[in-house]
Amino acid sequence: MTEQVHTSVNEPGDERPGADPSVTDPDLSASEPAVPPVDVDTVARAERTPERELPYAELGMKDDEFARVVEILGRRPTSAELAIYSVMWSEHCSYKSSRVHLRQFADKAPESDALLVGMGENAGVVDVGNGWAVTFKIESHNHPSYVEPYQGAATGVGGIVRDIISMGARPVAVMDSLRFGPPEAQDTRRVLDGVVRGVGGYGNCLGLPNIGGEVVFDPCYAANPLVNALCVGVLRPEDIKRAIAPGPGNKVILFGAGTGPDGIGGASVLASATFDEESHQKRPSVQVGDPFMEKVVTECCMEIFAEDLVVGIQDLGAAGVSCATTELAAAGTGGMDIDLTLVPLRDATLRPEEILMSESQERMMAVVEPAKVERFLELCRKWDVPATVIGEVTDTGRLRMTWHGETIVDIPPGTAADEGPVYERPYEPPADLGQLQADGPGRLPRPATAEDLRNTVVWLVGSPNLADKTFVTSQYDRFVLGNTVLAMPEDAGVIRIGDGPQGIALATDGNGRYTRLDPYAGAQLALSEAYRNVATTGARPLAVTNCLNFGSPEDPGVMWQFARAVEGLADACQALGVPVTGGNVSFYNQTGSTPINPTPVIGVLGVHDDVDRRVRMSFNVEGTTLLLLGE
Amino acid sequence: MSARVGVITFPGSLDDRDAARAVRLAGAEPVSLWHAEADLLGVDAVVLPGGFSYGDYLRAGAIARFAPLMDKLVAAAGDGLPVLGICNGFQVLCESHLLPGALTRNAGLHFVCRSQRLRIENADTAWTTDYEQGQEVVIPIKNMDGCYVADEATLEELESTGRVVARYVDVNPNGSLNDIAGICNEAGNVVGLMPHPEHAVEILTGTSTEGLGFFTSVLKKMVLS
Amino acid sequence: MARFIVDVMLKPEILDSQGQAVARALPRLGFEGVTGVRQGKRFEIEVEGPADEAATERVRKMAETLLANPVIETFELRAE
Amino acid sequence: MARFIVDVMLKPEILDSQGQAVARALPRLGFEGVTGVRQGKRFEIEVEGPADEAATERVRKMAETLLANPVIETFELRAE
Ligand SMILES: Nc1ncnc2c1ncn2[C@@H]1O[C@H](COP(=O)(O)OP(=O)(O)O)[C@@H](O)[C@H]1O
Repeated sequence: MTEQVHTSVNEPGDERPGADPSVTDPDLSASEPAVPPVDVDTVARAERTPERELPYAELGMKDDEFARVVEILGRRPTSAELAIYSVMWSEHCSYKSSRVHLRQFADKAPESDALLVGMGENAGVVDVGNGWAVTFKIESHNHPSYVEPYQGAATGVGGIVRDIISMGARPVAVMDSLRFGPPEAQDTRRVLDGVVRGVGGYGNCLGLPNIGGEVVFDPCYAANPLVNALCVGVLRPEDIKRAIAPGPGNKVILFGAGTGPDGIGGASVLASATFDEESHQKRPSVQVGDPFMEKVVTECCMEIFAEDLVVGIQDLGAAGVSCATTELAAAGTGGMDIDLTLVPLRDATLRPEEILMSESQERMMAVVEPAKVERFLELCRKWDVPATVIGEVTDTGRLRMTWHGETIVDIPPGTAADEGPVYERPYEPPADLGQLQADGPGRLPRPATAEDLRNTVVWLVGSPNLADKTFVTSQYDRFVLGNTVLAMPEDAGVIRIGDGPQGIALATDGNGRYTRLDPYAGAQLALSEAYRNVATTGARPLAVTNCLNFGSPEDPGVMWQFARAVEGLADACQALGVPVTGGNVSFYNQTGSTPINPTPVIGVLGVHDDVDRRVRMSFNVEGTTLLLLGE
Repeated sequence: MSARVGVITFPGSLDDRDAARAVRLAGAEPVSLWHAEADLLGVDAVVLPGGFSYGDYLRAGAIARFAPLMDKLVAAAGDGLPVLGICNGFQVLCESHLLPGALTRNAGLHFVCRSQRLRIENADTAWTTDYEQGQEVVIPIKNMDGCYVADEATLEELESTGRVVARYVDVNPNGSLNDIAGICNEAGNVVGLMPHPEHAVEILTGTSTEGLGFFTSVLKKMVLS
Repeated sequence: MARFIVDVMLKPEILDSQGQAVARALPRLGFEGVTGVRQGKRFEIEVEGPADEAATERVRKMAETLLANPVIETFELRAE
Repeated sequence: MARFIVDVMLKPEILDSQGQAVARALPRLGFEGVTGVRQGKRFEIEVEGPADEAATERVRKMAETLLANPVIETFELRAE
């Protein structure tokens, strides 16, 4: 789902903080001979061994955050609990640096009759009339796409599509907004080729038309490309699903792909800290996608929704089982019992901490009434989708997890899901801002002659950012599903909904250079460009999603850019009367201490009452009058 | 009673609903067929739609061809049932040896999605009678493994017996031998086509409506027989 | 448990666009003197029971019917 | 002329979706008892000159930089 800023702890080989050979649980291996003697950190042991040190710092947790966990639990956490808190309180799950600013989107949200689900859920939902609703969201997968471009981009698409499914919608289109380093750089070739093949490989195989996006080249993205993927889905307003686990006795079902050691670079520090075992010291931090599995999971979900078989559903994203269980439980009756031993594994040697942190793709978690479980599993069998009941909802107010009968997690789920730390990070304008702003276009030489002018035009037309994007768009299927009314080379994508005549238009835009010069105005410009692109197809703009790509929030200059951009966007949304329905924040986009240009990418959704009346970009009627609107 | 045209859904089929829409727009009743049910439900013709059945893992079409329904289809095709395989459907037909040759990775090694000009080379098959011999049409193509290959003897036979149904014009998007976009079996009832006629059936969503002819052709054939 | 390797290669007369792309890329990366590259697939198959005649026969059948497409490919099978 | 084989396989911890799809399909095709399938790539490389140390080194370099993606794959190289 979202990206993981991997704390690099790939080689913890020689130092194992906290390894305590004196502590063993001899009874476990005896009672379960089929299982290799597993040295598990249980709740009971945590109570017995308060002094045991845990590698929380390696997992990216600060001293005071760890102290809060101890305070919440009244004891030290088990290593499994630490896995949960560290990932749930990480920047990208808890939004701890951005939260205080993002509130403006809600505080300044304009009145909207169309808004059915606002910010905070997997994706926002808007009513588009005629009994149809639409859900859409954009998300980043930047860092993984630099490490392994094909898989990073592919799993970025896969993650956002699952977000849309988990709202109860059928995904109907995707878009991708991409930023790369200079085209002539050797590494750009690797990254661009892999990313585009990955976006296409996954989206094409899922059967979702790609109806637009961007490709921008700038040196600031050379070692930090941006891969932002958008998905839009369609549903009936009454069929909206939520990530909640209500009703004690309801079953918790994990379905989709098996759980493997994907993206658990961070978790291996726990495994190796707690258990002295070599095989756990090197885990891949790349996630690998299986679009075919996602396709059958999608179709399976559609049939499950059609028969109304779930009371709650959540996709498994960056924080995997940790995130799904804590969020479902926190938003439901409040309690859940999970037997982690029942999680189907692709690698039988996985530790419980690793299972909790695994980012394996194409997995979903559903909450199902007992009477409907059999039918649910039957539909999964029809689509060859593995599905397993791994626990049930309780009214204990605790999330409890067991491993071979031992309790290894016992926490109030809300403390992990909703009560993460909130930072008011200091911010101030970057030191070089004044200088940058002073360096206006007035100082540039003007073309003096016709020849100069011609050269300038030719240079512009030939520049990578304006050049033809067919190399990219020809690798994406824009026809599948048969509802694509406008796609490349148009400025906005338009698709028909249901059997028509209504439809929706979507555009994404962003300009890091403007935003670097003036984050407030830059964010507004991105919004108004997307807004215009949607409006010029003849659509009525209705709602906004955004992906905020920035450097490190610990850098006051970056934090200032972020704060100003959010303020600008929130003010502009208010002025234009379109609410922000969701989005994603991606921090730590930087090379060394040099951040990327602040790059908010804004997506705007509009409605067409009759797609037959869409307006194309081309002049296709002879003798029409040309008018220039605006200043 | 209108003609009933089956559209098979395999796990990973993508254009099945589009094929059904095209069948409907052509005036027939689409009947969805599930790969795992060995029953053709008495349909008058069958479309194997595009997509990535089983993710195109191993080889495009390689796993789908073992579906229980495929045994039935192979038998029925032998008895003259009109069958159209589009893209992945074409790949499945080759893998199940209903059509000769094979479809391999595009010569450019990239997925290719474009509006493609074709020439109808054989307007006598079950699926092409509504076209003129030599007529050029523009319909979308979108595939990863669309490069048609066969040994020389097979190519020679296809060419000399008029079994090349459609050929790419202007650009060969995937390196297919002899610019082949589609072929048929000896009897002309089984046609495999790389481009997607079902995406050229409505002005609103396609670049033309020139794909509709494939679906109307088969209806005529059924009315006549 | 027995372990088999099945190597599947395109027949020599079939255009190997992937192998050719690799061959073309090599000089650009500074690798000269490569006269040919062919790309195929390799399968590692694990089956229950011993690696006897019967198991080999079963894997051969698998290779013939599923792993390789005899129209364009050949395969080689060996126990490991 | 020297001939080398480079076998490229996904690292064991990386999801092999193709191999898994094949493994899942086999029982349906009547092949029971298969406990694992992994699918990788096989390259046949022909280079000028003898199959000596230097040639091997060059092919190894090729495998590292082009044929295999070290982030998710491992390779094995041998002369033939
Ligand atoms: N990454 C991408 N994914 C999908 N479509 C894209 C992508 N990049 C560009 N496009 C599409 O290609 C067309 C041309 O893009 P671009 O040259 O950026 O147009 P403009 O400068 O008018 O925004 C547009 O229709 C755009 O949506």
